[in-house]
Amino acid sequence: MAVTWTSAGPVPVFVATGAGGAAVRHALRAADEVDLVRSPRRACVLLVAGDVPTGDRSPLLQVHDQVPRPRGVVAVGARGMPAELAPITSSLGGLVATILEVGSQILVGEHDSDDVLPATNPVEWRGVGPNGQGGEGMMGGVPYGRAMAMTAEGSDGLTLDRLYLTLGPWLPGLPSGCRLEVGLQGDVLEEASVAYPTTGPTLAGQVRVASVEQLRARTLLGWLADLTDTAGLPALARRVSRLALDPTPEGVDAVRRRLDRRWGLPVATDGVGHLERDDVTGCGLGWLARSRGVDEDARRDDRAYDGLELAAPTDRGGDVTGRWRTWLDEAAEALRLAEAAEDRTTDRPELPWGSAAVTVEDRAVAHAALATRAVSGAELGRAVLTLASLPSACDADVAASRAEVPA
Amino acid sequence: MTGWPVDVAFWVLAVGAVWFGWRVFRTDSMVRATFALLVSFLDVGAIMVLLLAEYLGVALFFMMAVEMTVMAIFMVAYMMNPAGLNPMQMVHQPRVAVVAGVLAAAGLAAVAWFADLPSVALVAPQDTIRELGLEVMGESMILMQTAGITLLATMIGAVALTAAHGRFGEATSGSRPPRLDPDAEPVEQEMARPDPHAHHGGHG
Amino acid sequence: MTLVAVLVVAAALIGVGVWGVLSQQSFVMVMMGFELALNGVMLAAAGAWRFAAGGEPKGQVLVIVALFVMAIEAAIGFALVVAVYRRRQADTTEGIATMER
Amino acid sequence: MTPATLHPLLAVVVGGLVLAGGAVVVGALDAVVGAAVAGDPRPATAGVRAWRRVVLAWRRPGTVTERPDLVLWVVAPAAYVGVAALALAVLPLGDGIAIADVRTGIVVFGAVEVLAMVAVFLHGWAANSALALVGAYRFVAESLSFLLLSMFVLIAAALPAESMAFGEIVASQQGLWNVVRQPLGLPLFTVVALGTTFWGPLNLPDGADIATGTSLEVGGPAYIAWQVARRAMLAVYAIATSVVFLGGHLGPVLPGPVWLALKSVVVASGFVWLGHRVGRVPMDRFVRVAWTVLLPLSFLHLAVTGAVVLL
Repeated sequence: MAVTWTSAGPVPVFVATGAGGAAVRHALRAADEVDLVRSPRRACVLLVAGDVPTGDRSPLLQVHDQVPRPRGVVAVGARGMPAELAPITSSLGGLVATILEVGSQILVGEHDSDDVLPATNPVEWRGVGPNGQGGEGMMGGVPYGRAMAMTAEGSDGLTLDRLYLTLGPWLPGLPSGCRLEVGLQGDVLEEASVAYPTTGPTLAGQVRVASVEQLRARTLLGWLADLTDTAGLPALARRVSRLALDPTPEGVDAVRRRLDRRWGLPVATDGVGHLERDDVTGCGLGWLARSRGVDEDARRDDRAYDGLELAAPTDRGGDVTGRWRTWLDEAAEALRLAEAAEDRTTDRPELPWGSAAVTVEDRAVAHAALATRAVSGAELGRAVLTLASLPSACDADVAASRAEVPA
Repeated sequence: MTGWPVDVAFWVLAVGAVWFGWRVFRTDSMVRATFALLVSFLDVGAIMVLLLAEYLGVALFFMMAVEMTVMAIFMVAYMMNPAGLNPMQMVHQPRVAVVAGVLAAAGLAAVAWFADLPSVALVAPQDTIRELGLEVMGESMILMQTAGITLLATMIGAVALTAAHGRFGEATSGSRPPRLDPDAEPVEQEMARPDPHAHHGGHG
Repeated sequence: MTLVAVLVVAAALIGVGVWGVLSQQSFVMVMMGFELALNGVMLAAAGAWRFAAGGEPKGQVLVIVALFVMAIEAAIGFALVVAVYRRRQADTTEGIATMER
Repeated sequence: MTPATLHPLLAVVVGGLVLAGGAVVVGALDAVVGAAVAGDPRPATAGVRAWRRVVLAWRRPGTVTERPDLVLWVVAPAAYVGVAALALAVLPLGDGIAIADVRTGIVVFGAVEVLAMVAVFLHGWAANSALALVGAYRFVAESLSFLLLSMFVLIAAALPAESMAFGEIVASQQGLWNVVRQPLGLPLFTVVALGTTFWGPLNLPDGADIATGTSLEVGGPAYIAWQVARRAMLAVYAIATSVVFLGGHLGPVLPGPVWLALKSVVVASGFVWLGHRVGRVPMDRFVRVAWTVLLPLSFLHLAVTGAVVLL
């Protein structure tokens, strides 16, 4: 009985998406047999997809130990997995079947993954100070990894507790690999600092225009799916994820009709995370500049695009709504271009996340600077939504396109 | 309402009210303290329902639940150690306080016990709420209006007290931060003034 | 359930409240003591209304007045806490002899 | 209609059945409507999947954080269900059928909303976790902003009935339902319903942006309990909306409880549909709109209703 029940799922999965693992997230979100959960506490399986940067391995181990036992670890296309974890590896095609199998074994207690971090505190709950709390005087500091609040001047003129936290790199809702360091007073970010991964996928050499444009549509729709989910619309996010895996012009129109209505997604995103035109120009993030009507587009000078009639960018306003409207515009246009491009090729493509001429490091620095500006002083929810509207190349499904590119 | 179930309920609620009232001052967690006080209020509200002052009892429920939640937030905001994870003593003159408390309770209870209290049974138990409404909207109208004005004055006073800027400049101008040692003189320097324009870059 | 029983319970609540007010250092905890005492006052008033006044509506109005007092005490109390905290970064009663700066 | 009260034992059975059944119906509606909105390939099986999700999560272990306030953590979902049951008790479920149709019905209902705020705050506080506490703060701010709306809307409904009892409020709609007579009431009460159950656009304390906030550290049976409690509360609000605005058990031919059930399912479907179509309102925007737009609207609503009753 138990096995028949469990073997059909849905299995709760916490997805830790590294660079280039976005397609896995969308495939699982669209699948009936799997539930994407936003807290490792409710997961059964920890799924690692994409590349795990060196600095993100130790947080990944913490996430692993937060999944209640018995638990399982599955990896898809993951490079740089911490040596402590022994994942079951799977291909994207057989992933759902693997998860169902692991999930049912876990539920009958036949599969488990041991704790990898020491279960005991290195020191018991005592430290510096008259009451053993560590930090300064009565409060503050990070004794033994536990953040303690310390009073600090707030924007309302009261000197109340400020708690220093790092959100990410595995927090669902933040772009892949993105870290948000905050000094929180209540739910206001009195201090904020955003960091994006300085490594990431890129396309090099001669590539087909149609591939690049397909990649653009998939990437932008994938970003929209994640944003929709974070904005509290999980059902619509499933629809958008399904579309991101297999984009069609009709699908883009259908999604636009459902999301872009007065009482739809704009309720969550209007007026959130405003960016000025100066902020977004010259950062190497072409789509972001175009969302403010700045024509920063390598395709303009690319002879491969001659005669394809690129539309002029429209200023969609600097808030999150403007950004996802730009994604929908560009995804629709990309599908048209992919259709019209036939077998043209280019060696200096305008990638979905920005010009290939800008290095990953430079883009990460500029990206982090403007994201930090956009979230400083904001309410936490607005900050997270703002970052969800500023994803990076790591949230793109490059692996799939690379396969299509002729050598 | 009469009969033994009412008596049992009364005593359970009465013991609960006093016990939770006592727990307020005996717990390290400020949130537990606040909500212990709330439970004490809920018990008294339920006793009022037993006393057939239903409206008052239920009104006490929601009024106190709001007030105690706000109080809990204040506790978390202003106390150094709101969860009580590092137990600390925040009391003074404990003996005097205990003696005063016991004397107050004993004195009042003695009055209740020995005084010759009048006994007039409830005239119209089914009309207690209607009568209250007519009273409030009739003879006691002037009282309610006075209370309304007083509450308005309270609101204005509260805003004036809490405002960061007043007619005479910053609320904190000239104030000196305290030393951790309670007996020491305050530090002879002005507190850093909050910059109201700092950290507002990203507001949408 | 008699008038004496209700009044004894009310007296106990007032006693605990007085103890709290006198012994606590934290401003908000002192307010809690006041509220607990007022809780006893309201209970006594409700008991007297029920058993000694024959349900005279003015007895219920007395309880409402106690509720008003509590609301005003809370509002002004919280405002004072904010004002004191703004100036001293502490919410204890120690060392507050004056509201001057 | 006289205020009616069921036998205590029967009341417990009826109350439990309505709460549990309501939670199941809301859960199924949520899954099916969600599948339809998502365009899932097999929307018909969504209800079954939702049920299986509950069973599987129930078999997972509970979780515990470092130094949580365990007592309050356990009390919170229990208190939330408890106040939902209290709200259900004062609602008439048929002509002369109510668990306790007390004279102070709308005041009890107001108390329920406030105590629900306490329960959600405790749920976030007790976990000893930063984002859970942010969720708790959020709910207090959100709740304080919509609580007054609820009181004004319910008082307006009580005016034509000349009673605070829900039974009389239903009886007063014999000729004309309140949804027509008091057009602002239903939309305002919908805000209260979605707020108290932190559903859809008003799911601020358990929002996806703070990794499900007060529920962040909760897993296994405790999480199921919390979600069932929310759904039971939404079911109670659907019943309350039917009672206050759609004439409750009034209706021809069919027996009263059936009418009430039908109306409540329609209302619950509406709530659930809104949850899947409207994005989550930013915290500060909701507070601003609640105090500057909705609260004056509810004043107006009450004043107009009062004037109409007097005329």
